[in-house]
Amino acid sequence: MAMYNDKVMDHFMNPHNVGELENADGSGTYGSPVCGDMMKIDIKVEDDVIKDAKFKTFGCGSAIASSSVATDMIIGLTVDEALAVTNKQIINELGGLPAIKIHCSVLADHAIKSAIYDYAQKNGKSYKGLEGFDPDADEDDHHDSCEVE
Amino acid sequence: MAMYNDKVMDHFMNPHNVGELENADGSGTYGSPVCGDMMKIDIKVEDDVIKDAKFKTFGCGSAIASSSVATDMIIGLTVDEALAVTNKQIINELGGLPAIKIHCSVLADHAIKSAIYDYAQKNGKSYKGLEGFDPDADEDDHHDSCEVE
Amino acid sequence: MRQVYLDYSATTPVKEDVLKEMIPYFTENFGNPSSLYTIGAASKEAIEKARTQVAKLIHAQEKELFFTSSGTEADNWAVLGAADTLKAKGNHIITTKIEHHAMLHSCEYLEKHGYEVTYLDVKPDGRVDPEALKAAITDKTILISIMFVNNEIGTVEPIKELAAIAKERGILFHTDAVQALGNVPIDVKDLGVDLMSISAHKIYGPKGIGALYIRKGVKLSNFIHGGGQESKKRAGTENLPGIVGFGKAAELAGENLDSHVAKISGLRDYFIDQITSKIENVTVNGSREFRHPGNANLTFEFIEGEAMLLYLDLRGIAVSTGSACSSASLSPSHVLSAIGVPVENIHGSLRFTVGDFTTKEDLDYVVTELVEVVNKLRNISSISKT
Amino acid sequence: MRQVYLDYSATTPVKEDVLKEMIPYFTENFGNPSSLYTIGAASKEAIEKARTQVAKLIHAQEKELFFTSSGTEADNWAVLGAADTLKAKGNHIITTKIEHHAMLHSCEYLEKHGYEVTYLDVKPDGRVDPEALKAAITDKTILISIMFVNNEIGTVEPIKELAAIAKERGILFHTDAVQALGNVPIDVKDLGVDLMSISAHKIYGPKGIGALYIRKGVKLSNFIHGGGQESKKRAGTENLPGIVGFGKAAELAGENLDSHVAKISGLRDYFIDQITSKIENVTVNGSREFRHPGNANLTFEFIEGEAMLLYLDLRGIAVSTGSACSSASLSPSHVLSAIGVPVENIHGSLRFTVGDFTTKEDLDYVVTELVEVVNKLRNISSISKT
Ligand SMILES: Cc1ncc(COP(=O)(O)O)c(C=O)c1O
Ligand SMILES: Cc1ncc(COP(=O)(O)O)c(C=O)c1O
Ligand code: FES
Ligand code: FES
Repeated sequence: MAMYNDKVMDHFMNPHNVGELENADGSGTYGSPVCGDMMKIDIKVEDDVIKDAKFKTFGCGSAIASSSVATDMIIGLTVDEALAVTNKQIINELGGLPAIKIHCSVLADHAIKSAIYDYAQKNGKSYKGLEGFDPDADEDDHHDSCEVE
Repeated sequence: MAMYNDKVMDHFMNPHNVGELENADGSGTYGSPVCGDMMKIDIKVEDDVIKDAKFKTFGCGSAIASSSVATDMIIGLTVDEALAVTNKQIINELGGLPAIKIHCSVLADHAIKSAIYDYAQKNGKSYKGLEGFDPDADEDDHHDSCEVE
Repeated sequence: MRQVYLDYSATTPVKEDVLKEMIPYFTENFGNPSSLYTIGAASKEAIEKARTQVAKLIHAQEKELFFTSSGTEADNWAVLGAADTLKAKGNHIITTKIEHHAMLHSCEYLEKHGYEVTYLDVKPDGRVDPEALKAAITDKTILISIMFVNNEIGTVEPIKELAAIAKERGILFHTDAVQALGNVPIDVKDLGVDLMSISAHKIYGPKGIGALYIRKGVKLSNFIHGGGQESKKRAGTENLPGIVGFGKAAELAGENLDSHVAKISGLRDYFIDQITSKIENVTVNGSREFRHPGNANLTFEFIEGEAMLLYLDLRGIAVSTGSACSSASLSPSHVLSAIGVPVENIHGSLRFTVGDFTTKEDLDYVVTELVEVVNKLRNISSISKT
Repeated sequence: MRQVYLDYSATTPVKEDVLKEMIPYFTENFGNPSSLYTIGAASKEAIEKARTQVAKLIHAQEKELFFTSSGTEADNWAVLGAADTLKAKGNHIITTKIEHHAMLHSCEYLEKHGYEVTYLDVKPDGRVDPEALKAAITDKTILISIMFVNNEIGTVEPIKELAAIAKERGILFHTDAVQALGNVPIDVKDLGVDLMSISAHKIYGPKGIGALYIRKGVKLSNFIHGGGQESKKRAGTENLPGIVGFGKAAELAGENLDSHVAKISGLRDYFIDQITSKIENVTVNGSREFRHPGNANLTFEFIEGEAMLLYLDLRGIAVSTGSACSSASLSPSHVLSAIGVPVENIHGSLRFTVGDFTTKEDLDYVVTELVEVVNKLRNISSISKT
């Protein structure tokens, strides 16, 4: 299984933060089963800091590992900091992904934004990092890449 | 060396009647070095019976074996009988030849005819078996087959 | 940890008896079969013996069988060779949507070179409808190529019936029998096919050796040009040990056909019963009746195949999946698509193939582990109902 | 009886170290390299290791090397692939009269499909005249293919110079290096070639495995279509043990190149000296200077090659001949014809190739036996002067 490195395999085999949050402050879903990957992230926010995050993912090994590491990464960050998390950072944190699997980390990055977007909508907040972010438009984008890649 | 059977190999390894006859009564050459096979047969004829025959052959294993067995076959035959020897009989006597090597036995059969033709010419004789036989015309024929086969 | 290989349709290990036959041809009996001297002639003899062994397994004559480097090469030769030979007669080829890529990509190549290809739909059970074939034939049809047994869902196609349709219309008929060999009885004469591809590594022979059956009298352009090997029809110094291995493997496959089929179909049925009774939301893809004896292609809803495959691998279990996520092109199985499996279900499909070295204990182990894996992944899944 | 194999250019035995590396990949490590699970990934790794080993021998990058089923397939791929890729640019191909049949018959196939081929003459020593190449180039020339080392007379062609001419004119350059590999130093970058064919069974590796070097940036249509193996450039389940064996053989060939060349060229020269001093009317065919280190191609006047070959075989000695009588087509060696050897002398030609397992004692034995054989056959011969 030379495909994934040990860190990825670790997160894949024993993913952190699996589940759903009751009374989540924000919740975002990204991807589609048709594409083979769909991720849902719930967040708990207090004083603009992400106190907890949980995920559920339908997807491949790297989608699950990305979800696990991404939720790990944002817990304890301010919302602004969480919005600044890029899929590149997620990949770095995982110690790298196979080229063909990069898109699975994009998924995590977008699911986080979606969850924060939901939180912002519900609480009438606005964040710089959400400017120009449209969860539905992006969904199309991802759909495209699911066909093309 | 599954190519040739044991009988062919025997005649090839230890060919009978190799050489030339001093004061041959008839001598015939057939084939051409360009074709890779040339056979010379000398015969000694007494009372219309072939008393001795010798050959020299430039050619492949089956050409040498055919020469050996063909000379064996005609020694002791009358000239008419010798003229009746076909390449098919030579092949039978050898216990068969690979399809691609059949033409080497034709060679022996023609060389015998050439030698008898020479004998007939020298002694003003004529044989039924020589009717229509022209050593030179045939030489062309064989040349053709040397290109085509 | 127990190691359970359940991917016999991908490839098989070489049986010890097969390898034993091959070994001398690497070192001592290494002569070039085209050479006239003794060790060359011995190699030639070994090849002819193997040809007899393989020909016997499909009831062909020796001189109708030509060794190639793989089933893939045999497929390429059949379709590209026929297209070239018959181009004056027409430019239309009929095949199916569920063929192996060796056939599909060869056809796509031909489409770029002036040929037209009809890719027949199949019924939901994976079988070609003979009426659909009849309807697709035109005046320009020069070749019909339909696989004998599908590699993903194991469906056995009605080749005899389809070949008869081709024959009636005077059209050349090829079948890719790579998955059929050793798993269903094959009699080329009875089937009435003109061309047939087979491969050694699916029947416990070595990788890198296959063959094309060309019915006596059928004209086919050469595909690999060069030396006079294989009666001047397929050039290249022969893969001598590979051919010898193919021969031995074919001999064993012939001897064991009945017991092999009985054994692996029994195990496969047991496995499907266990899985479907212990796991919910599982479906079997493809015909149950007309099926490769070792094939179980199952969809586990709500979860993705690559993840399952890797979890199983960590437990020593080797299987394959039709999931897009596991393919280099990220496109889901074209076979499962063709039989109408929804894309999200294709992602959750696994192919298990049972083989000669599989035991009931192996399968019990797999069932136990699979229950755990499916539960765990469904627990993680965002679309699971459970 | 002593057995002396002197036909290393026809094929070589697999070295024990090579076979040892291969064995596990038949039985235990048999996974399909395309499979994701552990034993599949292990096979993939083994292939990539072999790719590194082979690439190193020719100083190529790993991703420039694609495994094929033989040198023949590599030759076919190069010329048919280039013809297809570049057909919009032109339809003219230049090669030589002394190429292997893998190239010549591929070119003949192209001639039947709208291409024009120039077959360059060679000089009496077997070498291509660079000026002749320049003169043959037209606006329509899309490929130049000239072999590195000739298989019959061992002539080493001035590839670097010829490739430079191609490059200057922006024309793709292929070389068939099947006989060069392991016998002359090869550096694809330094040579400046775009495509190069090689084969394992000429360097003590297994039969049925070869490779095509495709310089980075060169576009070439696929030849065998199907699965995504070999970076989607050459389909078919990989001949895993074959590839592993090729890798090991290449590694050994690289390590031993200098000593191998020194040893076999020394033996070969000794052999030629002995023969020419002990037998009259013998000529050496082809350049003495630019020559495969193990090759001695000799003409024994007045006698025929097949007969010599068989007599030698009975004495345990394996050699080959350019005689028409030994070929399936009964046509004399096109290579010896091309260098101007008279047809009757071609019939009397033998090729001896010395290899790693040849000893001086072997050669002394061959010399003794050969003297006897030549005498005996000249004694039988109808055209012998002696
Ligand atoms: C149905 C089918 N056709 C063709 C092939 C290709 O054969 P090979 O692996 O020998 O190239 C395979 C297996 O890979 C197959 O399953
Ligand atoms: C110069 C040359 N090219 C090509 C080939 C063909 O290679 P293979 O035997 O691997 O098909 C050979 C050997 O047979 C050869 O000597
Ligand atoms: S989820 Fe499909 S490739 Fe990762
Ligand atoms: S003499 Fe040339 S084939 Fe017999």
